Amino acid sequence: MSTRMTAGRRSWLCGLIGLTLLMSGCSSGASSNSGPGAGSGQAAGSGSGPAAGSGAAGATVPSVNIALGAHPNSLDITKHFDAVNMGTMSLFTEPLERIASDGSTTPNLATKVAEPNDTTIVYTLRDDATFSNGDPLTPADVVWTIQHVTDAKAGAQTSSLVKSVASVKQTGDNEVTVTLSHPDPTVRKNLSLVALVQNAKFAKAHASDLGTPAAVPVGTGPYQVTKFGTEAVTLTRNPHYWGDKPAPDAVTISYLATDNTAQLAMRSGDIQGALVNDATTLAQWKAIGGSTAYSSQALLSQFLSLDTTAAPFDDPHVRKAMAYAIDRKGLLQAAFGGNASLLPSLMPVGVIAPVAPSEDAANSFLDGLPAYEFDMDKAKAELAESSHADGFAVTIPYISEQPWSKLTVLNLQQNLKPLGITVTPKPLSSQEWVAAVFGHKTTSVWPMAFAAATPDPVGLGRVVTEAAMTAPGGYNFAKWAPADLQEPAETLTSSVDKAARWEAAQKILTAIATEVPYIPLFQPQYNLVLAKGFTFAETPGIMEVASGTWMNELRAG
Amino acid sequence: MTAETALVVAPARTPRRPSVLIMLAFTVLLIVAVLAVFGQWLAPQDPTVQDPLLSVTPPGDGHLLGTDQLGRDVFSLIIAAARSAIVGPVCVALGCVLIGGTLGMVGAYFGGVADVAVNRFADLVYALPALLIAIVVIGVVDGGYWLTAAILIFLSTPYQIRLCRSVTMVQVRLPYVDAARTIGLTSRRTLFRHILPNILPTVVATLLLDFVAALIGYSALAYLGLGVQAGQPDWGAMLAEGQSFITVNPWLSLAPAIMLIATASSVTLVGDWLYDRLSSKAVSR
Amino acid sequence: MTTSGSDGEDVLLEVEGLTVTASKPDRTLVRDVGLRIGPGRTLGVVGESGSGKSLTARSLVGLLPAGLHAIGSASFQGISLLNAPERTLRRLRGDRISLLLQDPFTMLNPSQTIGAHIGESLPRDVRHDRQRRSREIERRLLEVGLSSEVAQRFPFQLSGGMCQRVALAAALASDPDLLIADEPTTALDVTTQNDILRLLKGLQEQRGMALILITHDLQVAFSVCDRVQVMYAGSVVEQAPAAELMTEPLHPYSLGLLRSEPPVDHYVGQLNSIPGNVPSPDSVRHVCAFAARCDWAADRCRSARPGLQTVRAGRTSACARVESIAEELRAAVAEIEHERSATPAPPAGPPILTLSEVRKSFQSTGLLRSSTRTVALNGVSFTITAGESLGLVGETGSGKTTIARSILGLTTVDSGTIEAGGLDVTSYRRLKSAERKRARRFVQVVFQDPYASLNPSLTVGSTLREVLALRSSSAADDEVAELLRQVGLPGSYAVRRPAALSGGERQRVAIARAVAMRPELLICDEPVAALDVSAQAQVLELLREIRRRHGMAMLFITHDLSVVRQMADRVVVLYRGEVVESGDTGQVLDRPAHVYTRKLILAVPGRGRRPSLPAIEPG
Amino acid sequence: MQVVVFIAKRLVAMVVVLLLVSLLVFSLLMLSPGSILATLLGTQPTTPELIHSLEERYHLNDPFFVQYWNWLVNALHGDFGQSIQSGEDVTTVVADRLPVTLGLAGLALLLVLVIGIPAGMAAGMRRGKPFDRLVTLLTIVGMSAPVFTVGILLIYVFGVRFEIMPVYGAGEGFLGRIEHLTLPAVALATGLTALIVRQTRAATMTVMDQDYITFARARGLSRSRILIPYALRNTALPMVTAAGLMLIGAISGTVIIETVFSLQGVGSLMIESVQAKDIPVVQGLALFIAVLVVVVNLVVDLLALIIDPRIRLSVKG
Repeated sequence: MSTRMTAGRRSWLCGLIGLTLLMSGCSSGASSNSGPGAGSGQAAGSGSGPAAGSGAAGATVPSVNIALGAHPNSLDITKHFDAVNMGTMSLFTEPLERIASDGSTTPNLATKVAEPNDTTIVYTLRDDATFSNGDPLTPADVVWTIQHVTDAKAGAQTSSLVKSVASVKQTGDNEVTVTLSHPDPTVRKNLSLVALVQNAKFAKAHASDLGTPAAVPVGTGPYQVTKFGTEAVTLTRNPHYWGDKPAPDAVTISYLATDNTAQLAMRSGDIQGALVNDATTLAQWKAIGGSTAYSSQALLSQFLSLDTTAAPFDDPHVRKAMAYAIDRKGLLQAAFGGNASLLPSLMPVGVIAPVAPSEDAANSFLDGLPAYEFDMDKAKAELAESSHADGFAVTIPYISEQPWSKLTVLNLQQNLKPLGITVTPKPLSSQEWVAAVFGHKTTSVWPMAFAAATPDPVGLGRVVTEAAMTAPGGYNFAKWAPADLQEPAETLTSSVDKAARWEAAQKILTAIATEVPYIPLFQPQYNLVLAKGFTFAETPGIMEVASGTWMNELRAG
Repeated sequence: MTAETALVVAPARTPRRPSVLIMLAFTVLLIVAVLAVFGQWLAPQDPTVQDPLLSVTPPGDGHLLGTDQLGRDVFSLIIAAARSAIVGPVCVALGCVLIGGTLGMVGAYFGGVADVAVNRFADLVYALPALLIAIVVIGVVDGGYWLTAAILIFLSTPYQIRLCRSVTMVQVRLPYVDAARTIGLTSRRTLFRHILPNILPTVVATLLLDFVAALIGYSALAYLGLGVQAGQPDWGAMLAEGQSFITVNPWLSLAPAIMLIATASSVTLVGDWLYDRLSSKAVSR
Repeated sequence: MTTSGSDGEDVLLEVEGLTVTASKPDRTLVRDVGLRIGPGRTLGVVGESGSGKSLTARSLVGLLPAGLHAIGSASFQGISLLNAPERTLRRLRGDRISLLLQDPFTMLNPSQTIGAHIGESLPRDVRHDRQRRSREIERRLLEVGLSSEVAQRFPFQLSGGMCQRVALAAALASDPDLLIADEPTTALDVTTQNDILRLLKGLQEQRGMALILITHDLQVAFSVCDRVQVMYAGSVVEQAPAAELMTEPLHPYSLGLLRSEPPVDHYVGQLNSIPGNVPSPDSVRHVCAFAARCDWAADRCRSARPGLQTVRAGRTSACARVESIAEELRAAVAEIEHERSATPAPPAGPPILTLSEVRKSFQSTGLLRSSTRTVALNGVSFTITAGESLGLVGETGSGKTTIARSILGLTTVDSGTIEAGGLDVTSYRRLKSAERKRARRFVQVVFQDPYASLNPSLTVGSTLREVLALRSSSAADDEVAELLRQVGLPGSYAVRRPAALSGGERQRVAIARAVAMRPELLICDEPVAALDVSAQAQVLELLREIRRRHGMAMLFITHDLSVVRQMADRVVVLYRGEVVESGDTGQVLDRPAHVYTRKLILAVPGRGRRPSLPAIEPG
Repeated sequence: MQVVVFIAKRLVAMVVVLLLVSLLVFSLLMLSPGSILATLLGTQPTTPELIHSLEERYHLNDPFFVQYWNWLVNALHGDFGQSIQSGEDVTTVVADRLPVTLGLAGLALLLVLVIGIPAGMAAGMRRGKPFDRLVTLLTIVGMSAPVFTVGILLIYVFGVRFEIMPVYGAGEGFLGRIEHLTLPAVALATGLTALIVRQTRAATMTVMDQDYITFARARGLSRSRILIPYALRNTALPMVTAAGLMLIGAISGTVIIETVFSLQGVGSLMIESVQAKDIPVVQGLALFIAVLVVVVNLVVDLLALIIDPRIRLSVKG
């Protein structure tokens, strides 16, 4: 069912962060080299530029109201695991370590993290952290939290990310030891993402309704929740907070479903900041007097996958004809108002650059790949060469909450009509879309969007190796697994040799570009807008947004 | 919302000669009808031609009402969408009147278990927020344009049944029906030759009101993203799309809103007028 | 205060040149009507439907339906009534002039108690004192013959007669000087009608109140009023003291009305009637309205509209030839009395219809209550022999119509048997289709309401052709014309729709439809009850003729004893679903055995042409 | 007392309706594509273990009727379950959203009554006059205009063009709420007002044509006497019936209006929950709406008892 109700921001972010985690999930077993920061921040807008300096500034801000797309169903991460919720939860609960946008980690509630062997992680906790209810942080709280997020039996949505965790024990006054069932180079990062430490005593007392307005988890974060309503979450300072105080005394996260209403709210001064959902509206946001927009490339790929095992897309000419028939430049304007980039290959450059000799080398490689610029003559020619020269009929689904997919399908429908190809657009809600992806019930043409949490092309390996029909949660939507790519794929997922991995990545991307099982489309950016009188000390990256630390960068001025 | 309430409360007085207003309503209907049939040839530009680089522009050169998100001409889309606005509701209205009319007449004439069953069904549907049911059902079964028509017929037929049943009931009690029975006419002949012509005026008037109800239902569903295929020009869907761009090109949402209101009001006006005329004719024997 | 008229008599209300017009479309409904009544006097306004009598009454109290306007002058105790401001009228209404309407059931507010109806009309000081108020309500109820408990009841809990009494009490609550009663008894059963008329007359005399009684029934007017004025097609045609009009009408239309009433006390060989139909006021703007139907019409009648002229003191007439035909008119009235014919001998033959121990009850389910059963027929038995005409008499709810519908198979009785033409037709459903066809041909029916018994969407021709086609496969147009001719209509009527026909004409078509089947038994269910007096006689005479020609048997259902006298060989009297008396018409009507029959006969207005009302013991 | 019997009967019928509705919704949701699992899993990759535990926990593998029965038994104990999405009690979820919807509905109803009934009566009494013709035309437009078109026009005029009214959210505090809900309420009330005006006008016209009004006027009763115990009292019955039907119809309108104005009410909750296959919430809402409908009908019948002595007295026998 597709309705306007949830059209909007929530699912964009849902897709973003969900699939970010998805990619980090599939990078298990691979070495995680931190690459250069994904998307270096860039500020743009009509307001004054970002103020210099980092850390907490002296001046506090009485209260800010930030608009997000939709309200969280639950403030318990195991019940609702997505960007909206993460952003909100991170304001009052904290992880053991923080990850930056470049993949590096910094200590937080844990002052020291040691990995004595491949299957053991030892966290040493800070001794000055206090929960908002006054209880001091104890190892028991951390143990409970890790058990909570890894508890698959209880249906924790986070559990699959940290399934390698075998046991958690308190091993000292300030020490917690996590034992893994097998070596897993991603689990530490994943834990730092999902293990938002809660007060165990409170949580145990509210086992059944934890996360509801009646039992909002108690954390050690800079804020505490004073009201969890259907339209907003209100937070005030945690008086016991151990770290540097963020600028705002109070934060309200309002959930405004459409950019329109959010814009009107900012115009009237009701909100001071917003995460832009629909990039086409960025110009309107900027037009709000005194506002500043902050944009950053996301590590997100949006593309179409074509089922290479069934007619008509088992014919490479048909696939190429499809690729030629999409007016990607035009759609970039229509779907994003120009506030996004074309995706040169299946992965954005930020994802493959870490294994390349240099970012320039990566770029020049991508430039050399066969491109499929919008050209109906070529499309016609390709189709004429195929076994379906007279055309065919196909139903292409789109995700109703994601305009780019709808507009792409409509564009294909229009452009392919003269070639005798009848396209029937079929709306899917993102819920249906996700269900179909995980249930492996995708159709022959399928809109996809996924992103990498860590800048590493490890996901490419799975894209070409997974037997699509048998692996739930796999990514080989095109059902395309050429024999000669199996070895490079193996190299990509298991080797530590950067050069070999670069070669493998090139091989796979070249094959994808030639065979076109996937048609790369767009790489979006995320956009934060601050109202007049507010700036960021430093443009927050995607991880800062997800972890809520961006609040630390907020300045009045 | 429903044909019946509208009819029951319709003023049955003072036969009006077509006023300026009625002529205006007829004109609007004529225009919409012409657009529905010949729209694709009348549109100044091909409504399907996309120019994504010209995404959402206000009225300006070459685009009387600006463009939509894919750079299509809004004016031409409005014209092309007349078909979607008319065809489905016409089918719903016809289906409703045919099915509901037959069931209502037969129920009123024969009575019995079938009548009671149909009536209970009508009771149930009366007690339901019809549009809400349509939203749930169409959303859940992933219905297209024609399935939507079927569901709307299903949900609005009870009103038609009730109406036809009550007007037939009035006729059945009249001695001319008894007379037809006493001379030994078959039930079918009595129903269709004697009763039908006498309730036909009401039925025709309800047809128009059913159309309005269906138009409103269809467009509401389309506004919610249901029932109309993506890419098919449709006023309700355009309005929904345009709402996000109301500050950039208000016409993207205002134009379909105005068309919907004008069309629905005109049909209601004509239906009202027709009902007045027909019923006052019936009164002045 | 009263004013004196030109002749020195006290005048309470004087109306001159009253004309009522409708805008959209422009029509005149009442033209140039004059009227005068003195305090404590009674005036009857008599006319058929469309004569404008009710509109005249309504215009006097300023309650014309929307879209109608009155001009002319009407002076009530010196106050001009027409176009007076609503405030003036409201003060007059109730206090000085009151209006009583026809239908007792619709006249009262359904959601208000009887007491409230009377209470709200009482004078202000009484109204606001609870004790005086309830005492007064009790007194008023008593005055109209109702007990004080009635005050707590709602209108729907009362019978029609009781409602009319309540309405009367309410109308008189502020003790008006003039009461206008618009057909106050038409909707009532004949016995009740008599009671109400006596009450009305009694109250009028007691209070010394003036009364304008509007009615279509001359005998009703004679029984209550001092003076009567006759209206026709929107105009007054004659004014006279009641006693004089009865014996010496000075207008051919008045005579026509008198002659059209079938007498209750003897059989008449040839029923008199006025030929033709009532014209619309606008179509006779420049001629004598009655000229087209008048035996005495001359050229001068068709060249100008004659005005009302005084013939002699207290007598006016709108007949242009009144001087020359007055003698003839008087002679014609005298003739009515002597027009006695011997009752035709009833034919003797085998029974063709037998009802034995027929019972039927109806179940009514209210919104909330459990169902209640009403017994309509409680063991009714009678027979009709071939060629015989049987009158079925009874008041509302006596079960007459249920009997007709049972015989016709339109309803099925609970028990007992009905045998018609040798077939057991107790249940039509159980008949084989050939038998059912035979039964349908055996018995046909003419219904009461001429407006609804013909399908408005079919032409007269197609209605008749349909029947002919059922009887024989080849129905020709000339057969339709022949049928129409038989019922006295021109063949050209075949292409008309019922809407273009008058009530009497429609009833003729309905008769033609029934006759077309050549039934052996014709059921006439109150065939003339909804018709004007002049058309009544035409239709009755037509039915007699049809019966003579085809020799069919008749079941004649009516509440009107004079109709029974003229139409039936034998009479069956029904009372609450039971046969209380039956026998030859003459015997039953002249020497009634059952108390109910007696009561029916005594209640006939103008019975025996005695001007005063008979005293009847209630019960 | 027969009134008690009547209400008892109605309550029994109500239970039957509620059972039917819940069964219908339950089966509809079970039949629909997508799955509860997908909602439970969020956007995360699955493991067979996780799926198994979820299936176990939510009894997803039980036969249909067992699932329905479990739900029903719990519901009878007042436990409508927890939202699959949030884990909150369904009653709490609904209760959270209710104030906005009730505020919207209440404000709209107020507008309908305050404007609709007087306008309808006035028009009915001035039949054919310019005022009546104007009202008639307005009602035709009002009842023909789909609720969301009215909403969008209001948003454009008041929110975008002149920027004088808030057009999003439900507002804080009493005054804020009224300010925020005014436009949505006007949009919702437009069609309903048109209908009630038409009903009132027709009922008034019918009543004003009755003999008892003529008779009352003929007795010189005062204007107010004729207006209230005569005209209003007797038009009340058809109007109450119509108002009942309209209230039910208004539920659909609320859903759309909450969407148009991005209000977090019960209507938008319904849509969200249907989408997420949050069966306990949808079931709870469906029942809530069904109860509302049945209660409205019951109230209409009871009002009819009060208004119309014919019905009332036949109850007493």
